[in-house]
Amino acid sequence: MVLETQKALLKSDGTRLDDRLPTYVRPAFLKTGAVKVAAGSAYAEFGSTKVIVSVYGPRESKKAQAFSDIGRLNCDVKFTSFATPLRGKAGQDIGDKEFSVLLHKALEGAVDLHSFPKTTVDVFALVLQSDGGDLPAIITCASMALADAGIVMRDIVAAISLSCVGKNLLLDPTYKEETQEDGSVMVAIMTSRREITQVTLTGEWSSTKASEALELCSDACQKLGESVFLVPKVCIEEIGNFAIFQLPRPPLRN
Amino acid sequence: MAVEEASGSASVVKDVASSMEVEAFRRLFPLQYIERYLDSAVRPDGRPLGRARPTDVVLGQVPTTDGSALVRLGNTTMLAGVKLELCVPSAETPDQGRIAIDFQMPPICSPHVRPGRPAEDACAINEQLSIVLASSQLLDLRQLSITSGKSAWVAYLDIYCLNADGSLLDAALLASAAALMDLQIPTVSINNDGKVQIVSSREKQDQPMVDAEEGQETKSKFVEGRSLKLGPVPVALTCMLHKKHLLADPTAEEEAVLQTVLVVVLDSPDKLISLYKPGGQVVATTSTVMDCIALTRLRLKEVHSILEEATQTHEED
Amino acid sequence: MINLEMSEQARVDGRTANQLRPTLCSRSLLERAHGSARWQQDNTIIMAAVYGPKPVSGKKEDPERATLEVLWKTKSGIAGNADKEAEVTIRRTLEYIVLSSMHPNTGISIILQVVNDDGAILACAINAACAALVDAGIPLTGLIVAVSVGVTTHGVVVVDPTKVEEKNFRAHVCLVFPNRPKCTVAGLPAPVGGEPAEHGIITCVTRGAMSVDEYMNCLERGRAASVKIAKFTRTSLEHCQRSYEIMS
Amino acid sequence: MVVGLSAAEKVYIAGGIAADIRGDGRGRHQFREFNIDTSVIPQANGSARICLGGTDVIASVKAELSVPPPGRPNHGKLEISVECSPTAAPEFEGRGGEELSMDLSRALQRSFLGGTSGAGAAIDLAALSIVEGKLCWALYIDGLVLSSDGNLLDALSIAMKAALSNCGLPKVEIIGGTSPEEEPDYELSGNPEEFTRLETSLVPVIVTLTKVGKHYIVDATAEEESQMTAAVSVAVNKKGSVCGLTKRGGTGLDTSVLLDMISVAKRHSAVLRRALAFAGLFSSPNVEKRPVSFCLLLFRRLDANGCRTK
Amino acid sequence: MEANDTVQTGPVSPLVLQIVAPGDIVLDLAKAGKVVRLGGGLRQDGDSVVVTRAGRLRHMQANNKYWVEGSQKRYVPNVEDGVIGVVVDRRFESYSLDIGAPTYAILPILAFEGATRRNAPNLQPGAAVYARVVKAHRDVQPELSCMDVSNKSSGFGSLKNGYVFECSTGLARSLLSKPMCPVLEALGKRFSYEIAVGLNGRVWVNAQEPSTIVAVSNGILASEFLTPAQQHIMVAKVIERMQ
Repeated sequence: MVLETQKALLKSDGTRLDDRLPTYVRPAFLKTGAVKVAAGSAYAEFGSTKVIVSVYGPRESKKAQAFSDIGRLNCDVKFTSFATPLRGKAGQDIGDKEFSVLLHKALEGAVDLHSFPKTTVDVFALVLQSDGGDLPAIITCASMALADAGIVMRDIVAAISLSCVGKNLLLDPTYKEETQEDGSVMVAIMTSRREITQVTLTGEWSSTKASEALELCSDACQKLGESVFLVPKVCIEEIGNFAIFQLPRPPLRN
Repeated sequence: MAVEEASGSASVVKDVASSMEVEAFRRLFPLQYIERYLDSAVRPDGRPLGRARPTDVVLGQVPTTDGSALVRLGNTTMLAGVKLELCVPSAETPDQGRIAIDFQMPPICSPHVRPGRPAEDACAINEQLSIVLASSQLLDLRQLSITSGKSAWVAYLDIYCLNADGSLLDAALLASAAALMDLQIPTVSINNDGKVQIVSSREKQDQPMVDAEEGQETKSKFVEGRSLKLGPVPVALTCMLHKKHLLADPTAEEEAVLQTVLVVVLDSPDKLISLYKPGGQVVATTSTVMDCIALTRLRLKEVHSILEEATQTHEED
Repeated sequence: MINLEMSEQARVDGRTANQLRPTLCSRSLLERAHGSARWQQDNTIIMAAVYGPKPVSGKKEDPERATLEVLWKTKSGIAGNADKEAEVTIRRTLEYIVLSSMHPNTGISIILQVVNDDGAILACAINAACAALVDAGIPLTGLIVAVSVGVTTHGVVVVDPTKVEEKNFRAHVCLVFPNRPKCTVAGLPAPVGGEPAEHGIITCVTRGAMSVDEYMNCLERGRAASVKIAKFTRTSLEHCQRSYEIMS
Repeated sequence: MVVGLSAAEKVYIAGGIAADIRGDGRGRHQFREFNIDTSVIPQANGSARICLGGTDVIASVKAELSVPPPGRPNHGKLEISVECSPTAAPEFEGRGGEELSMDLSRALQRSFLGGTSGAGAAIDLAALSIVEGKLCWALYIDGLVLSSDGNLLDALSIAMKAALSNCGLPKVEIIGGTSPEEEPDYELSGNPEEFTRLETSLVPVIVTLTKVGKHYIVDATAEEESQMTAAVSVAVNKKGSVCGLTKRGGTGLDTSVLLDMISVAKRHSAVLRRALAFAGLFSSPNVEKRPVSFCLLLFRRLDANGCRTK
Repeated sequence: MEANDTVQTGPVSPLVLQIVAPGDIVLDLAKAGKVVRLGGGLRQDGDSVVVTRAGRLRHMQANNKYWVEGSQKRYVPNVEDGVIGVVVDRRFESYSLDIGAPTYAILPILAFEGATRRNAPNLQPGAAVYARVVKAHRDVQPELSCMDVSNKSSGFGSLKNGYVFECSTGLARSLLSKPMCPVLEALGKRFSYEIAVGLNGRVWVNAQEPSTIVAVSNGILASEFLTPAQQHIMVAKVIERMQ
C-alpha cells in the first residue's frame, strides 16, 4: 500500500503531480513591503505555500534579560487556523515553537547582531497557507524582510527542502509529497558566501546520496538567492507609491 | 494665564513648524500636523474628510477553506476564511447550525502587538463582530442545518488582520461578509441511520449508480452542495470626531491622535445594526450622529457595489 | 400615546415606559479601597472600587497622564471577549471625565464586580464607577450619567429594561451623557451644536437592530431619563455616607 | 548553559584545541571514558544510564499495546521525549530547560524516527505490529538529563540505543478476533522467560562534532561547547548510513566542511558502536532486572580508528 | 494654586458652604474681581472656576481663597501641609518617606534644624517623621522638610514612641481646625497626651499610659461623623468606660 502511494507521486514520464521535474522548484513569488506598518516585511509564495514575515525594531531589550553587547533576534512563527486542510489548533503550537527556534537558528548567523547592541529585533511570521516547504519559505521570506527593514546582514539567507521518496529526490516538496517521504533534508544557505547556516536531515541516507541531496539543495538555494537578491532592488521604487502585496498576480517562474 | 500659555505654546509650534521638515513635524507634533490638514478640509493622505480609502475585495483566495476573502481598505488588510465542520445542533435550536467567529491580530500586523495573549483591541473587535453578525440578518443559521435535531454545520469564521492601519472593524466585517458570500456548502450524503458524510465531487458522480443497483436498503439521500442565501450585507463605517471635524475611515495614525471614535453599522439605509461610541474627548450631538449615519449610507451603497463587482469577477474566473 | 399605554401593560413589573427601577447608591463601603460605591437598580447590583493614583511601572507609565485600568469581574469569574469589550468601553468612557494630567506617571485602577445582573448592566457599572471615582477624590472634569433604553418588538421605546425584557426586545442601547453641573455663570456650560451640553453622547453601545427613527426616539427617552438619574446622583452625593433611595 | 569564562580561559581552551591537547589531556578526536549501566529502572521494559565524564543521562523504554497510527496499519509507534531535570543545572528550571529539552528531543526524533513514511526508522516499525490495523506495540523512549557537562546529544543517543538493546517485549498471544470486523482478543504472557528482543543493530548513534576555531572536536565538555562557533550532530547506523543531521550555532559552514564532518563522524560512530556491542554482552533483558554495569575504562585509549594506542 | 491679578473686589460665590460636585462652575473670574486664590479641588478653565472633587465649597474672606473640603482616603500633597511619613529607605543625600501619596516623598538629610554634613539625625527605616511639604509638583516626587520657613524645627522632626493611626484626610483636617475641634478639647480635659496630626490622614498620639493612647485614638476615630454635642457625649462615654 505504501509503495502504491509512492508511485502515485510520480507520473509515468517521471514528472511530478504538478508537472514538475523532480529537481525543479515550484513557481515562487517574492515581494518586500507587504505590511506597511512594519519596519520591514516580505511576502513569499512557493506554489501554494504562502507566508508573510514582518520585522519590527530594533527596540529596547526587556530588562529581565541579561546585559549583552550584542543584539537579540526574537522569532515567532504562527499559522492561520485555515492554513492546513484540517482546521485545528491541537498540536500546532508545538510545531510553531519548533519553527520559531529553527528560524532563529537559520538567521542568527547571517544577521550582524553587533550592529544593534542591547536591543531586540522582532521577526514575526504568519503562514497563510501551508502546502509543504513551510520552514524554508519562512526563512527565505524572513531574510528578505530583514533586508527590507535595513538590518545589517552579512548575506541573504535562502532555504530549500528536499524529500526522498523511494529512489527519487524531490526538490521543494508539496505537503502531499512530504507526508510520504522516506527522508528529508532542509538547508539554509548564505548565498553569496556559500555557507550553510542551518541544516537538518531525517531518514536513512547513504553517504553518497546525502551529499548528492546537499549539493542539490545548495545549488537550488544559490539560484533562489540570486533571484531573491533582485527583489529588494526591484521593489524599492514601488514602495514609494503603493506597497501592498498583491495576491492575484502572474507568478514568476523560477 | 493658562490660556495665554496655551496660545503661547501654539505659536511656538507654528514658528517651529515653519522651520522644520515635514516628517520631523509630523513625528513631534502629530496633533498639530493633522489639525493643519483638517483646517483646510483635507486629510494627510489627500482624501476629503468624509471619504473612505480605496477598497478592494478578492474572493476565494485560500483553497484550504470552504470560503475565503481578502479585503484591503487602504493599507488595512484582512484575510477571512470559513471552514465547515459537522456537528450536532443544540437542543434549544434543533434546526440551526452554528457560527464561531475568531478575530486574530497576529504579531505581524502591527508594532503594538506582541506574541502571547490576544490584545485588548482584538478581543473588543471580536466581540463587536459577533454582535453585529448576530444582530443583522446576514446569515440565517437555519441554512446551516442538514437534518433537524441531528446534524448541522458549524462554520468557523477566522479573520486574520495582516496589516493594521486603522478602521479594523470596517475591514473585518467586510472580510467576514465576503467570506460568507464565497462559502460553498459541500454535498453530503445521509444514510438510513442519519449518518452524514461529506461527498467529494468525484464520488458524487460514482455514487448514485451504486445506489440504484443496491436498491432501497442502503440508499443514502443526497443533499446537494450550494452557496448561502445571504441577507443584506451590514457595512460598518468608523468615524473620528475631532473638534468640529468629522473624518470617515481613519488610518492608524489618525486613530492614535484624534481619539474619539464612532462606528456606525447599517445594512440598509434605514436600518441601524450598531452604533458604537466608546467615550473619547468629544461628545456627539444629535446632528453629529445624523451626519455619521448619512456618511455610512453613502458608504453602504459604495461597498455593496464593490461586493457585487467582486462576486462577478470571481464567477468569471 | 397609544404606544405608551400598550407598553404599560406590556411591562412585567408594572412600570410605565419611562419609569426607572428603584435606584440605590452607597459609597465608602470598602475599608481598603481608596474609593468605593455600590450601585443598585432593583435587582441589578454592581460594586465598584477605585485604587490610586498609585505608582505604576513599565508600559503603563505615561509621563503626561495617569493611566486608567478597568477590571470587569462577572459572577462566573471567567473573562471572555465580551468582558474585555466592556472593560474597553468603560475605560474610554471614564477617560472622558478623569483629569488624568493631574497625576502623571501614576495609575488608577477601577474594579467593577457584578453582584447581580438583571439588565442594564453596563449603565449600572458606569454609574457605579463614576460614584466610586468621586468617592476616591480623583480629580474629575464633571460627572456622567448612564442610562439603558430598550426597543420592544412593536417599536415602543422603554427605559431601564430588565434582563428578561432585554432578551425579548428587538434592541437595547446604553447611553452615557454628561451630568448637568450647578452653575453660577450665565451661559455656561456652553451648548454644543445647538443642543444643551448634557445632551451630548459620551458613549453609546447598541445591541440588536433598529431603525434610525427608533434610535432617535431612544436618544430622546434616554436624555429624559438621564435627567432623573442625574438628579439622584446629586442628591445621593449631598447625603454623603448615607444610602438614598428614589422611586421614579 | 552559561559558563562564566575569563578571557584567559577562552584563549587556553581554543589554543589547546589548536595544539591537539585539550584541558583534560585528550586529543581532538578522543572521547571521555564512559560507564554504562543497564536495567537501572526495574519498572521499564528497558533502561540504561550512561556517565560520560560529568554528563549523566538515563534512558528508559516503555512498551504499551496500542492501535496502529492512522494511515499505516502495519506499523507500530515510536515516541521520543527528553526531559532536563533542574537538578542538573539551575538554568534547566522553567523555560530554559524546556527549550533545551525540545531541541534535544527534536534532534533525537530526527535521527531515530526516519521519514514520514516510516522508512529509515531506528527500529523496524513493521516489527512492532501485532495484528494489522488493530494492535501494535507503542514504544515510548524517555531520556532524562541528570547532570550536564557537554555532549548531551551523543550521551542520550548511546543511552537510548543501550536501553533499546536492553528492552524485552512480553509475548502476546492472539486468542481471537482476527477477522476484520471484531476487536482483537489477546493475552499477555505471564511467563518471565518469554519475551522477544528488539532488533537494534540499525539503531544509530549520534556523534557531535563541535567546531572551535578552525578545528572540530568530539565529545566537547560544557566549557568547550561555550566556545563553539558551530556544531554538527550526525546520526550514523551500522550500515554507515547517515540517519539524521542537526546543526547548532549560528555561524555558517561551507558545504565541503559539512561533508568532511559527516565522514569523520562516521569513523567515530564505528568505534562507539563496537564499544557498545561489547557492553551489550554483559547485559541481558531478564525479568529480574538485575542492574548490570559495564565500565569502559579502556575506551579512552582507543583512538579514532578503534585501535589501542598503548 | 492659580491667581487672577485684578484689583477690584467682587462678589463671593453663591455656592459657598454648599455641597459641590465635579464639573460645577462656582465662579466667573471675569466678574470676581481682585485676587482669587484657589485651593484643592478647584481648577481654572478659561474664565471660570470649576470643581474637580466632591465636597463642601469653602471660602476664606481674609485672602479670598476658595477650596473644596472633602474627605478622601488618598492624600495628594499640597505645599505647606504638615504630614506624618514613615521612612522606607535611606539614600546618600535623602530619606524616602511613605506619606500615603501616589509616590514616595523625599526628605533631604540636611532639612533638619542645625543639621550639617557631620551632624545630622540618623533615622532608620520604619521611623515616623512629622514634616512639612515644601515642594509638591505633579511631575516630581514631593519634597519634605523638618524646618519651618525660618529654619526652626517648630515641632517637626522624628516622632519617638507613641502610636500612629490612619484616618480620612477630612477628619485630619477637622482635627486641625480653629477653634479647637470638640473631640480634642473634651479629651484634653480628662487626659494629658501629645498629638501630631498630618494632613495626609495620619495621626500620632503619645501619652504616659498606653490606655490613654488607646482611649484618645479610639475617641478621635469615632468622632468623624458626629456633631459637636454628640462628640462630647461620646468622649464622656469613653472616659466612663475606662473607669
